[in-house]
Amino acid sequence: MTPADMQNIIFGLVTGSILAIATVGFSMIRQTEGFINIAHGQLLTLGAFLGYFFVATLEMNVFLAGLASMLLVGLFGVLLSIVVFRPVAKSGPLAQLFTSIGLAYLLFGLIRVVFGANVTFFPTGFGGRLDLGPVNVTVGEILIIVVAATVVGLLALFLTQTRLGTWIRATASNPELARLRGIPVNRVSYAVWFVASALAGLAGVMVGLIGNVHSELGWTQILIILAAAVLGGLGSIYGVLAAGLLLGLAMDLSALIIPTSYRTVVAFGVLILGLLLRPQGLFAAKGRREA
Amino acid sequence: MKPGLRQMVILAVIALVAAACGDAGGEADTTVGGDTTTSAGSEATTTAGDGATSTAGDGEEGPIKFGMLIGVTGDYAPYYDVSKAGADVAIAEINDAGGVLGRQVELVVVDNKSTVEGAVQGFSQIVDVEGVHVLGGPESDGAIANLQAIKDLQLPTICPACGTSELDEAGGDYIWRITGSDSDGGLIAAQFARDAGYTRVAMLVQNTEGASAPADVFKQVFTEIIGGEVVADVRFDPGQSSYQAQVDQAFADEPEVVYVGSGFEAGGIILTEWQRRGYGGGFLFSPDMVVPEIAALTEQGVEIGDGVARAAIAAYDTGSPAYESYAPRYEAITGEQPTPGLYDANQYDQYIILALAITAAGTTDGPAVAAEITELLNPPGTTVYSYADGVAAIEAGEDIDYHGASSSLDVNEFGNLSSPNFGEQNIVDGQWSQVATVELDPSLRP
Amino acid sequence: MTGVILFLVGVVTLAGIYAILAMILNLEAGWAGMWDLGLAGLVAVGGYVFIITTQTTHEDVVFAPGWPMWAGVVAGSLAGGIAALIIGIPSLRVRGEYFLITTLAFAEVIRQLSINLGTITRGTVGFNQFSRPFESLVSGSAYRWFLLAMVWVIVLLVYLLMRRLGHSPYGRLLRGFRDNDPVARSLGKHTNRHRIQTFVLAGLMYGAVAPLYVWFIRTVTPSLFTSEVTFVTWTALVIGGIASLRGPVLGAAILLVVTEAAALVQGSGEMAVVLASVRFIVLGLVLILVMRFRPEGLAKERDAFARASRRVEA
Amino acid sequence: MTLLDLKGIETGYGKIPVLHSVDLRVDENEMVALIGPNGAGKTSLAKAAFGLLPAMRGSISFDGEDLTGATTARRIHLGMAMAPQVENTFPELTVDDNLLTSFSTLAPEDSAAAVENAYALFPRLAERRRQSARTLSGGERQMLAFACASGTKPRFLLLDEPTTGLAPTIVHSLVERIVEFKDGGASILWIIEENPLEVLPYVDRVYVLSNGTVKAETKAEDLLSEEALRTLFFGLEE
Repeated sequence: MTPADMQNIIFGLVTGSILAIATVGFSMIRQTEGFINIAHGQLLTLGAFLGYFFVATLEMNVFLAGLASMLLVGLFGVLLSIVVFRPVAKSGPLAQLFTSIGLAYLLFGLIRVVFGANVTFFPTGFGGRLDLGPVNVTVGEILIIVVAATVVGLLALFLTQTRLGTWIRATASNPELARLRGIPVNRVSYAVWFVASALAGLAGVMVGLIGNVHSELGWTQILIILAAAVLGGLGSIYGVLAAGLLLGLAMDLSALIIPTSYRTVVAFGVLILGLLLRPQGLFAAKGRREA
Repeated sequence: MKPGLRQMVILAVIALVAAACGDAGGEADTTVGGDTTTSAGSEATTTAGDGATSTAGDGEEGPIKFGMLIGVTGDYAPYYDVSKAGADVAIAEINDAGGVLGRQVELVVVDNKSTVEGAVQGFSQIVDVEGVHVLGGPESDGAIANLQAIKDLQLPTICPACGTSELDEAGGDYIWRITGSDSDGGLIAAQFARDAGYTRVAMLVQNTEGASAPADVFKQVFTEIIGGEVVADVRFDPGQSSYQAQVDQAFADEPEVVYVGSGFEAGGIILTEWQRRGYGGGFLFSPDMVVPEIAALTEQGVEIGDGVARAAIAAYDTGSPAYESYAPRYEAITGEQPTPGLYDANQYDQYIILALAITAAGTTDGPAVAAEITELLNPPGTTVYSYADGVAAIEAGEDIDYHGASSSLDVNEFGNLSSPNFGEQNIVDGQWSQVATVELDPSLRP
Repeated sequence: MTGVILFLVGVVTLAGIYAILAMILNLEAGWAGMWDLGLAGLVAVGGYVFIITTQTTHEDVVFAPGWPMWAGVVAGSLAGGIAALIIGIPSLRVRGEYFLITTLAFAEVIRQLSINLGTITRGTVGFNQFSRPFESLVSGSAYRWFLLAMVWVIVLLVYLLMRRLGHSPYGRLLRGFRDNDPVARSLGKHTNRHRIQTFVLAGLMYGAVAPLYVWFIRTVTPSLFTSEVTFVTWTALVIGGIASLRGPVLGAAILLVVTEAAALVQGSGEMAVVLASVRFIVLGLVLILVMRFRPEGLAKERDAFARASRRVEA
Repeated sequence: MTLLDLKGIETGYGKIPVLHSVDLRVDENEMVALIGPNGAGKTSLAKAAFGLLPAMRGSISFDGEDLTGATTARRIHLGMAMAPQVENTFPELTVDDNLLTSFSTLAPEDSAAAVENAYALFPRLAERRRQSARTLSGGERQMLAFACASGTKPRFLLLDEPTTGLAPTIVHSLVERIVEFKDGGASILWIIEENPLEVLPYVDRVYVLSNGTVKAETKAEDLLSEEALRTLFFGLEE
């Protein structure tokens, strides 16, 4: 393995960590609520802008800003689920999907009215560069990976060790049976929307930190989130984590063999290949449930 | 089902009937325009001119409408505010000097959404609904999308900021470009590299037309004519959250300098990554990077100031009286200095040119106005630096040669600047500033 | 006033083009139940193949055979069909949301290829100087009326075709698959083969109508074929009434006229950013409200096929 | 006394009804069987009873309370429970978590006791308590489904064909457990597709469903002749 390979693995880990965080929430909604939420990308944008606002205007510490942004976007997600999505739940996944597309447009417009259409950069340093033999990594990148890993760890604990978390997994695993067994589906739904939206907010802050903050973020990110979600097996949370990382690595490692202008083609190429080999998703253990 | 079918048939019939009527109307328009352009009477020509540009047909009463078809939203949105400010300065100047042909001038802004589809619909809106007499403002893709329609409608159009190589030989009859082309931008960057003695250059180029066209010229000139080596040519798609692998690839073979051809959205990310990793070295920037957002990065610790990053952009002619009079008025609106990378002075110049052309033609008739533009930009003639001076000279029966705030604005047969001014830009104290003017070396032309 | 009418001619022409796209989408999505989010890719294939095969002179492309226009349309159509076949074989193994996402991915790949294969597609520059059909016969501003008529005649033809298809045994079969795949399969119908057939048919049609879009826009660049085309078509279909007959046309007409005519409401320059954002807000709100209060859309499938289903039951 | 009462039920998927005007009742401490050929609408009837499919027409009541538009949660709260035929477990969850989750309506200490009860009833499940439900055999899955549905001591239990594809010995022991449960005072609606001879002896009344309507309602004894059964399970129309 050459130094360039290893360096690109680090890049891929960073890309993949953010992607995994962004996709897990999307996937949870897909599984427990039963539809594809295109507006997830806009929640990410909102997170990025809120994080930027906290850091740049209120001069908050970046960790605090990230937390505050998660909290606000999470609550906003719950609100959206009640006001926008619950009323169309009975109309089926197509109606829900298009409600989410409508919501994406609506949020996109609102974000532009409130925050403007300009591109901005977080006014915060990213720590120094650390040389580890042939490769190097910056403190900020380590933090992103560490934060992503911690959040995933906490999420796993929440899902396996708490009653609410078990209910969420049960609902994701078999939504109809969850209703039959008297699981409080509303509470599960609120929890899922909060967690998923908060994760979108966190991913938004991370994207903003490593890249930039602008209103188009949501549209560009949702495509790649969809790819990761399908690759992981829609709704399989651990599969999605793996898929996010894999996709990040594939995109950055592909730079070594083919021109980087094909980076997005690589992402979708991996997706298509994955579906050809395992139509139910690369990491999904059970058979897919049809929409 | 039957009612549905009936509705469709009715719609289709209406469409066909309308088409037939439109056909007749269209012919009438063309005839009127063609017949009366030679007529001397100003009253008649004004009316006819409206017909020829198939406008809403307002008479000689009311304001003359100057169109601005521009990206208010979308990718070009960040340029909008300053562009509008530049245009406002011109419109105010024109109206303060008594308007054009005794009529006030009104600026009509229509959003092209920074997309091709938006440009086509916006063009129809600004021409058909608003009935503008002349047009300015479009960016490269918007101008290209409507190129054919502009010629069909004989609508005098000035492109203040289109770099596209598609316009290198397409204009001169109804469309003019008053900024340096992308091709020249690539050329001047190569000249920079030569003068600095660079032999090993890497390239980081965004996969969009405005970025890749000059980059290709740069690469061709630098390798074939100057004899340098491009050690890495990394192309990327915009809109990604990070470009770590791409930046790493560009710097892998330790180039002396990296040419960055990119919009500032991706460019900003690239520079922050460069800073984090401490790759070192220097940059040559494409003109799109010469915007305040990039300069402001130095305040966030990205060390590209003081000549680390150099760019050559079409310079403003800061010594020109036109510039000296324009700059304070622009500053009064925006609180900022005119900025060459933002093309605000070009936006200003275009409307002064169009107003002078209408004055010289004595009509708003498209072909007549268009016929004046090349003449009033080029010598011979009395050199004028403002709208009022130009009007005075025209009324005195003189030929004029307008020198603008952006440059002397001499154009060639294709409506392109024949000798665009370039200035070397460095970031000093968090702002782009011009450190030298550069003359393009013609021997480098491929 | 005549100016507004001329502007509306453009809007109604565009609405017609989207009406055609929405009718084709209705065939594959509304009746056959294949949620295709990649139609922009198929339109791109048709448009590019048309423009490339009809080009005569472009020193910077390797292939400019200069075929006559009708041959270009046929080639574009065939290319659309072939692309659909290539896309369909892997992605029709999966259904529902997976199909939706793979088609979206394919469309993005096609767009990326159109950017990166510069020697064939002229990259991001694209094509902008080409002639349009009968341009020598129909002059200047009248051409817009001609294009309008042409588009809406094709809307009518496609509508008649769809009406025939919808009421044919084939159409009933498709809707049957959509509603109850296992049952259809148990009846011995090869659902997958029919799906691929339908998707290829849709591809052929997307490819064939792509030149209309090209003639209207008068330029071909990769940025024309983003997923916004797909989303607008879907929104039109959903608002109009998915799986109905008139819905796609109704939806496209209303959506395009409302959103484009909203451009006529122009405030001051300072307000322009806000106003332009309001367009997205309105679009989003309309979609949300239609989904909430009339999820079947304005025209309903039940109404369109009421007689047909009664006949089946009898 | 009538516990569950369905009157004139019409239900279906999307716009297509699969049940037409079905009347069905289950009395207190009664075991009722529902039989009929594949695709007759038995599972749809079960889903309608629990509000998983909407009742387009007709009414549903339980213990005298009208439940026609009530949520599934309300029905569970009143003491209704069901073990579906397929997808009857949470495959990603362990056996333990399946049981715990199923007893979420109970207080925490009661649910722990209910889990131990279930293991006492089905020792094989206790051996597999840490395994995910996906890894269970078909018989173990049916045991788990029944244990989950019956563990909260519901007054009414709907079993959607719990014996499909199971080995005869397992069928036998499962039927025994179910009968014991009924003898404890509960009512059962049992959807039968296979093994009728194992089940019918315990059944009080039988509904025969075909093409979405109730074709007959009889005493179980009348059906126990072989000829009647053959007619029933190989199609009614021929």
